[in-house]
Amino acid sequence: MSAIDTPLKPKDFKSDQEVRWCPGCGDYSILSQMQKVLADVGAEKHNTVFVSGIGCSSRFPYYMDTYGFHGIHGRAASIATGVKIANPDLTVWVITGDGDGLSIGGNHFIHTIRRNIDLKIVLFNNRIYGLTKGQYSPTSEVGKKTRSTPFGSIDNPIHPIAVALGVEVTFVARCVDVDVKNMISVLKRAAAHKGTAFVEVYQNCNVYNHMAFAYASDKKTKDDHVLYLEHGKPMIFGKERDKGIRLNGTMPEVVDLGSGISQDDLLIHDEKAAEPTLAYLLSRMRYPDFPEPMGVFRALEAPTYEAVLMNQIEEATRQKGKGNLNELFGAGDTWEVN
Amino acid sequence: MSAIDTPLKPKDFKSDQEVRWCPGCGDYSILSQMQKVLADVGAEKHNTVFVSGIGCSSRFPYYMDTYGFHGIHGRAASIATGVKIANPDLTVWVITGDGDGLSIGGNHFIHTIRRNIDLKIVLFNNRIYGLTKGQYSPTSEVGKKTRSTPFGSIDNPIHPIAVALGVEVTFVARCVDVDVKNMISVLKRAAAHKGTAFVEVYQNCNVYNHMAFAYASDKKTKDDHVLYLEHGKPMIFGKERDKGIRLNGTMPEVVDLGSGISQDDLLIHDEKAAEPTLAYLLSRMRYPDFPEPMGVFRALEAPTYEAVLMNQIEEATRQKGKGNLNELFGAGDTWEVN
Amino acid sequence: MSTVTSEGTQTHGESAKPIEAIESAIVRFVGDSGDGMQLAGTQFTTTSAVFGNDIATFPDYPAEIRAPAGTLAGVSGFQINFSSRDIHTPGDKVSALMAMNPAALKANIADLEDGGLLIVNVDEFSVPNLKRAHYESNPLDSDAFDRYRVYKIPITKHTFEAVKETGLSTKDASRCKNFYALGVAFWLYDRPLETTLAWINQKFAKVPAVAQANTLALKAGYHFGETAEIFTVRYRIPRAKLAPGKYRNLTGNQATALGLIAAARLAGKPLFYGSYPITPASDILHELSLHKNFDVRTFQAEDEIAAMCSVIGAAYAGAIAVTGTSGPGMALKQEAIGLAMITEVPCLIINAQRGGPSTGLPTKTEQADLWQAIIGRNGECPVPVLAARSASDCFSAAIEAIRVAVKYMTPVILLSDGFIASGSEPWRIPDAADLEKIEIKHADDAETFQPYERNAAGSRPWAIPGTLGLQHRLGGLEKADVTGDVCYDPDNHQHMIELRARKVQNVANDIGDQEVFGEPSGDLLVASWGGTFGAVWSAVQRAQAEGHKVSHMHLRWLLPMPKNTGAILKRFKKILVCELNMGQLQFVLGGHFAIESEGLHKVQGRPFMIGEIHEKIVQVLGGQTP
Amino acid sequence: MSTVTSEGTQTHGESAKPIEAIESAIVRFVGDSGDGMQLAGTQFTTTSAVFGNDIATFPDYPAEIRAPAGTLAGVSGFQINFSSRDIHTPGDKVSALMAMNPAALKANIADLEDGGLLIVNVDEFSVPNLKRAHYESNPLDSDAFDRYRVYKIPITKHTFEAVKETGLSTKDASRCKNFYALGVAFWLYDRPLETTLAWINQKFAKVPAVAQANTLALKAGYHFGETAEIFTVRYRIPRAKLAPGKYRNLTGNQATALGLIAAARLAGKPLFYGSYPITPASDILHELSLHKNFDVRTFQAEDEIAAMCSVIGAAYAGAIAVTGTSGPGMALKQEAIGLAMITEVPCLIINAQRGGPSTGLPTKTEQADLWQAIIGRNGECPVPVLAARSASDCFSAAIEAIRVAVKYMTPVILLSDGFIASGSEPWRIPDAADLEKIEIKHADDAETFQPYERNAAGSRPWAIPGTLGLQHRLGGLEKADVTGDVCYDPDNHQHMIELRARKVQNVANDIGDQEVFGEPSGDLLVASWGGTFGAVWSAVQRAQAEGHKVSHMHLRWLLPMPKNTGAILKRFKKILVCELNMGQLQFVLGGHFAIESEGLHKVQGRPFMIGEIHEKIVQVLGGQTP
Ligand SMILES: Cc1ncc(C[n+]2csc(CCOP(=O)(O)OP(=O)(O)O)c2C)c(N)n1
Ligand SMILES: Cc1ncc(C[n+]2csc(CCOP(=O)(O)OP(=O)(O)O)c2C)c(N)n1
Ligand code: SF4
Ligand code: SF4
Ligand SMILES: [Mg+2]
Ligand SMILES: [Mg+2]
Repeated sequence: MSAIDTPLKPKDFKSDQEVRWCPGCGDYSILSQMQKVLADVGAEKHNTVFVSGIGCSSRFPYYMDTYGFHGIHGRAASIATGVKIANPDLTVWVITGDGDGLSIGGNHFIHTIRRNIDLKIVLFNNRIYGLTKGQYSPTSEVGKKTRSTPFGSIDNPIHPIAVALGVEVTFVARCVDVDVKNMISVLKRAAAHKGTAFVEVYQNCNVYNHMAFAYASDKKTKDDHVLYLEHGKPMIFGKERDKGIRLNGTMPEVVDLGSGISQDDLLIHDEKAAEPTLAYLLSRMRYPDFPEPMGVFRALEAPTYEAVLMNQIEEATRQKGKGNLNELFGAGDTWEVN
Repeated sequence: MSAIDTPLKPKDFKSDQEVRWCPGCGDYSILSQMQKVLADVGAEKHNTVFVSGIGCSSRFPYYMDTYGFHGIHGRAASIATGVKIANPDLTVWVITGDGDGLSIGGNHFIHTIRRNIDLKIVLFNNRIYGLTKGQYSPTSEVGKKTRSTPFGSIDNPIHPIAVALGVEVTFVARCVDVDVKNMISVLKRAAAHKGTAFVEVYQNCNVYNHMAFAYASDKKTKDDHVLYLEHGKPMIFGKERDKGIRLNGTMPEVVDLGSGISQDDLLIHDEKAAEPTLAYLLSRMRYPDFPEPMGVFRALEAPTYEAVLMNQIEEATRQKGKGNLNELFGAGDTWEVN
Repeated sequence: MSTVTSEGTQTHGESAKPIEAIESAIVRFVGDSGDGMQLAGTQFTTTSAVFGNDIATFPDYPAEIRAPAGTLAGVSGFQINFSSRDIHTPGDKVSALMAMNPAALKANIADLEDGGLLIVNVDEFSVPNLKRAHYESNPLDSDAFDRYRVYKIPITKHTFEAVKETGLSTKDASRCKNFYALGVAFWLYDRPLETTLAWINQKFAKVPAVAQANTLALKAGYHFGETAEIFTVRYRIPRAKLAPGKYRNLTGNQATALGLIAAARLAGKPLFYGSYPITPASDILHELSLHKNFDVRTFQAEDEIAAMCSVIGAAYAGAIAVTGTSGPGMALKQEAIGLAMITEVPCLIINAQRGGPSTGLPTKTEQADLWQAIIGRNGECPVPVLAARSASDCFSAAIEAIRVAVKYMTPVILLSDGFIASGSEPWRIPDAADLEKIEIKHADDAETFQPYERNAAGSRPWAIPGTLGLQHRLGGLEKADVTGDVCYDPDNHQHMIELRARKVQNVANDIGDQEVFGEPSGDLLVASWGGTFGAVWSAVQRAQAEGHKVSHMHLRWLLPMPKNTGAILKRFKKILVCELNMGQLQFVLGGHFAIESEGLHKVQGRPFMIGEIHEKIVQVLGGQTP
Repeated sequence: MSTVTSEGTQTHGESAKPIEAIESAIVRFVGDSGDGMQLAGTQFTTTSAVFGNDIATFPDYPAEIRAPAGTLAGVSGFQINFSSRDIHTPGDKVSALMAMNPAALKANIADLEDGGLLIVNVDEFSVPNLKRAHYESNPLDSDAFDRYRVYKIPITKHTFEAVKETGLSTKDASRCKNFYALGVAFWLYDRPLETTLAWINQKFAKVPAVAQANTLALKAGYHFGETAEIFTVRYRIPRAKLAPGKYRNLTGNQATALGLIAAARLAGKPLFYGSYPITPASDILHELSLHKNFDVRTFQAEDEIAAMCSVIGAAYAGAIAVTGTSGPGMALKQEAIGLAMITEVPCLIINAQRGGPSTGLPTKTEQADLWQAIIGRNGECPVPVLAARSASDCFSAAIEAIRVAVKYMTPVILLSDGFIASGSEPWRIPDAADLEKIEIKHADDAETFQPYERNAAGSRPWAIPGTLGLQHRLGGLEKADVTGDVCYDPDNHQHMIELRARKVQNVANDIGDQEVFGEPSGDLLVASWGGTFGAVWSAVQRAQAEGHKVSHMHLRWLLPMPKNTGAILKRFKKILVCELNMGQLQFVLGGHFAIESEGLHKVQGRPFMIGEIHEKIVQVLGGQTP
């Protein structure tokens, strides 16, 4: 219990609860990587809180030996906001799904992000409602046949990263459940970010939407469909690293390297760009027309909500002194009755 | 009553209800322009519906002699969605405020837009909660002192057009309450659009946030702070039309025309660009660093939600025949009892 | 519960084993979530229904999609009560339990009647599986089950052997175990295989190997019963004497969906269904979205608030507008239901109740949203509320609800619950021509139109956008009588609140008198509502048969209640209110009629058993059988 | 209501006019929203309070920020009851009405007592203004007001003349009319000008011309009373015999805010207030956000759901966590309140009720959210509910609510209403040292900690993140007793529902016995709750004085009710429940105690008048005064 001196191992972050996802669910990998990352970054169990909504993904907190709160559908970010404001010293992670975070919880998602409160939001995007047994979600592609859309879905999907950029998120990244190395690096970066960090994880629901992200996870093909972002580096991809992304006006295009086109012609990734336009453009690169960017799209330092709030409190206390109840009660027009 | 043959005048769209906004409120101008636009585009009173939420702005439907629904706070877009699906022949306008549409109603805002259902959403942005007497709103600037933020607001504002682009809106435009000419042209374009049309109107709340948009409305200064967008035209602005916008990588910059820089160097506006990145970049151009774009940012044709839905119904009816209740009841495994 | 009839035993067909004719039996299939128990149960149900029994079923599955194999959390079950008599519940104690693994055994054994059949798949009683089920040692080796008739069958092994010739992978072969178990059950209760065989062939037409494997497994199970030396007897449940007609097995959610489609057709209107998925209501959405050729327009909204608001818009624009949800979603809809109520637009809100509070027990049944439905909104906001009493009753309840909504221009709340929403029962298929039209007359006269003028029923006109000259504005602010203009006048507010309340009370003119099952007065009136009908009715029948002066009042309408409800209550010495909550109807009866009553309150995520109600009746009556 | 005392008339100070000493008077300032009536009223209030009267006020303003000038929709009013006796309401009939335009006159004249003073600004009785007020002709020219003492003063003209020397624009000069009217009122009731003069100088320190103009207008009004020949008498209301101490005038919302800050301090905790603006609750947010130096952390959320959820998070993390709203916002919070209830985190939800249903009458008062508070959630979800009875009582109610929340680890709902939330009354300022500490002991022993272990009160430990070794998980699914692990066991569910219900009932151990004002038994018990206390109490006093055997029971706690409540009810022959709704408490009393009662139901967006309650009491008692 007083293990703060000896470094914690991934297994120290495992709770005593039975993990209850379907065998083969992508959630297992995310759980393992999270436990590893927390150990690696030296997180303290008692100062870490996982907050979630409702959905298969939202069972996550039960499996972590940290503080945890399994909320109601769509509201994880709001609960987490209260936790963080009440105690800014805590490290607060939000675990949500594409339905939880983007359908019913879409409003809290955008408002939490715009406030830049220091929460790490990890969205398990399986493009389906898992827990309610397979209805389409806001990230499901047009034409998808599900239990609620037997003739194919007719809603245009939402792209979580584009939405986050619509409210100018300060940290945004993406990874794939089975791509362990990339996920670990992304989660570590999110852990280190001060402000709202948003991570989209492509997650396989092998029961209701199996292989939805095969293009990005299948070892054989993924190199041609995924672009790993590296700050300051040109955007190169492909198994042979022979393809790249070039800017044409405000439009990206895929080019083959060689025969007149060199690395110097390619877009250079700049995760620190003050303007989020580049990140927005990257969020619009989608399979099959483009390789889908993985890694950190944007990482910008900016004041956090809770820091500015605590500043105001300190400042007010400095100016007026620590509140005195009798002064508060007796302020304004008063009169004496004898 | 049977006035469908004689063209309607703006005053025909005035209802018999007393208009109850504060004298001097920017809402009056929007009301007049709307009445004018409806007359100009030949709208039919009985086929037009105005739906709103709650707020000063949301009183709008009462003043229009069309069908109208004054809803509850934040939910106008959802009510309107039901109207449109139930009867796609109606022309449905949504009137909302920055609090109504972006704070409590933010989720419906983004989901309505992504569905591209044919609603015209007009958001009266006065950067304040008017009806509840002056709390800051999601569009209020950082540091704003209001009744709920006596020490200055600490939330980063939301930019409605950027949010709309985060969900890839098909039509988005902006205008200013007192700039009658531009407003009329923008509203007419919105009226003509098939799909979700989103119009942000800068609106003066002269009681709680007077002159919030003075830079963009004051005749003396506005030419330097406003950029009128014209499809296919270079982006020129300034009283003397001597300034322009040039692209530097993915970043816009203000340049002075002449001395080596000509119109050809400037960004050309393309409201029909399939990729919304240009529009996003324009949404990021903000006072005082940039002139703020007015007019149509983006106008793209795409299938509407209700059209695809009705197609599915027609297709199903074609394939299976118009539903027969007895067949429906008797489908599946049945057995006889005698 | 299953009793031997006077026919005694006899042999049947080519079977060499004696067949005992019994009146009814209750079979429960239990296994892991992945074991296909729901499917086995459904097949047994269909076969029994087609055979001609009366049936009632109760599926019971975990909140997790698939909890880890072999754990208690992952146990899934399906219970069928099939009978040659009228039955109204899936039954109390189980006659035969088919347990596919130790966890399933552990979670269900308490419900097996003494002397009942316990059939276990011994192959799964490995040490790790026993551990997963928190068994210290193998219970089959102990004397723990001596009071049952235990049959240990190596179902896994037999299944593998049976399907070997198909060349299926181990994983796929293993999936056929449920058909083997079903085959055993079919043999045991002398059921024909045809219905299931036909189903298999149709379902797996595209994967012949799977079709073949399931067929082989089913037959292997059946033949095992016949040839193995372990069963000494089998049972037959003769056909029931049901009302003649064509029947079909239907869950409450399916019945609701069909009722809605019928209601829209009877009204000559498109059906708009705006909803957000939630257990156990989602199946209404699923079912409706299949029937687009009935001009059904389903809208999966981003949340329940949007769903409810879209319903208001659709109702305003003239559709038959409906939403469905469960408790937490209902909470979210309440503000908008208030808007529907004050604007007086006709619509229907369905709440398939589940275990609460909060997320509670999402896949279990409960009746604890009654208060929420009748008085859970801000302001004076009465809304008619009714509850369906069984799966098939959802069909007529849905039509009745729509009828009231459009006649009285009001939102109506229809309550069902997890038990009847997901449970199924035979439905006598009506002839569409026999269903009464729903008359709708939209306002159309611009000269005389007033949005809040009232007719004799207290209802206002339904004037829909698109009608020439009838432009008007609705909204959530208080409105002036007749004109509907926004109005802050104090007396007008009181007047309008009273008018709206009176309108809801007027619904009592349409719903007829409250029925009492049994004598109109007596020692005890047992009151119930909703999906507990069958259990309460059966228990009261039993008590009546024993000579108790007890009657049963089942409330279909909770707001308003039939006009004679108070009078009925006063004619009995005692009142017992049975409900799957802590006394919500009981409280409401006290509030309305100032009566004292006793309550039977069960909140265990499960329906009532007939036995426990009967016991309570006897206890309230002094513990003695006359 | 104002009665001449035995002292008779006398002269006072330098005034030449006779002064009549009276016990109390009720003055109402009415005008256009832009006329500054709220300000005039507040100043009159402060002056009277400082002078030493007991006071009660009632501001009444339109839902529009500023409806068009001169219209009925734009009328704004402020009423003050000031007295030399104890008073508890702003009064029924008005003694003096100051009407700034025809619309204001029209909307308020019905409330003026016969023989009352009617002072009108004749300058505003132009033809267009009369038309805006829907007057066909000038009522001042008719004999319609013969039963009042009418004083027509050209207030606009006089004001312009008075402030001419300041050189203010016409628009600004016109804004001083309210101070002129206030001056007249001050003269009429013999009030000193000092308090208001000091206020003007402080408020307008940066705009001396405005300060000067308002000063001139105020004095001009005062002098007009003295010198003009039209008033023949003036009045004096002597000091009241109030409990000695320092006083301050406070609205219910301010009192609530101070109570919350005090409670957090008494608990040694930061105060978290997450809220979304809504009338009439917003002022709590406004007040709290001023006091950041008390470690008050206000969070203006994007909606009420986010507000409530942030409160849950903050409570979990160890803050004193509170949200405030009104009816429609309360509806939105209900799902999350269920989560707070099942996770058992301590927090407070304040509902300042307003007129409903739906948006209803948003700026008016009502008590129609009682049902919503006590039983309006999904599932079995009881939450302690109490209601403040007056503006200043909000202070102690807020502290008491927090005390219960943290002791019992439960959300608590505190009801106020528009009337007491925005109305003000004198508050005897307590000494902070006299307030009892709120003891909080967080769990800290990792060896023994169990998240759902219960203490004698039935409460579980509050273990907050950041505590070493106490990692645990909360959530909305049903949880196992003691450990809090997710648990679908049927018996555990029943057990937990019972434990949670019992815990809420245990609050009755802390709230003491229910008080009865008057004899403990008798012919009639008048029951009330919330902000109607003053009116009901005064009416019962009056009836008692007349010799009626009537007592008053005012319920502060609505859930649970004090243990003796049922016993009290049974000691009276009749029960009359007075409430600003259609009988919600009445229904609840029936539900709990199976008693019959009569109800006085007012839903007019206005508080009760003493007279109407008194009348009802007499009527229920048979119509005769003993
Ligand atoms: C208020 C409310 N509405 C609906 C539900 C039902 N529900 C539970 S989880 C879920 C969606 C889950 O999808 P997602 O967030 O993508 O999570 P996944 O299961 O796919 O991980 C829904 C609709 C609920 N629990 N509460
Ligand atoms: C559920 C609910 N929450 C809060 C309110 C209170 N409310 C009414 S209007 C409003 C904000 C208005 O701001 P905005 O939408 O910007 O409109 P404006 O008045 O500025 O035009 C709020 C918070 C409400 N009516 N309903
Ligand atoms: S349903 Fe899908 S997302 Fe849920 S646990 Fe199973 S595989 Fe994972
Ligand atoms: S408060 Fe502001 S927005 Fe509202 S009507 Fe007045 S000026 Fe317009
Ligand atoms: Mg999902
Ligand atoms: Mg606004």
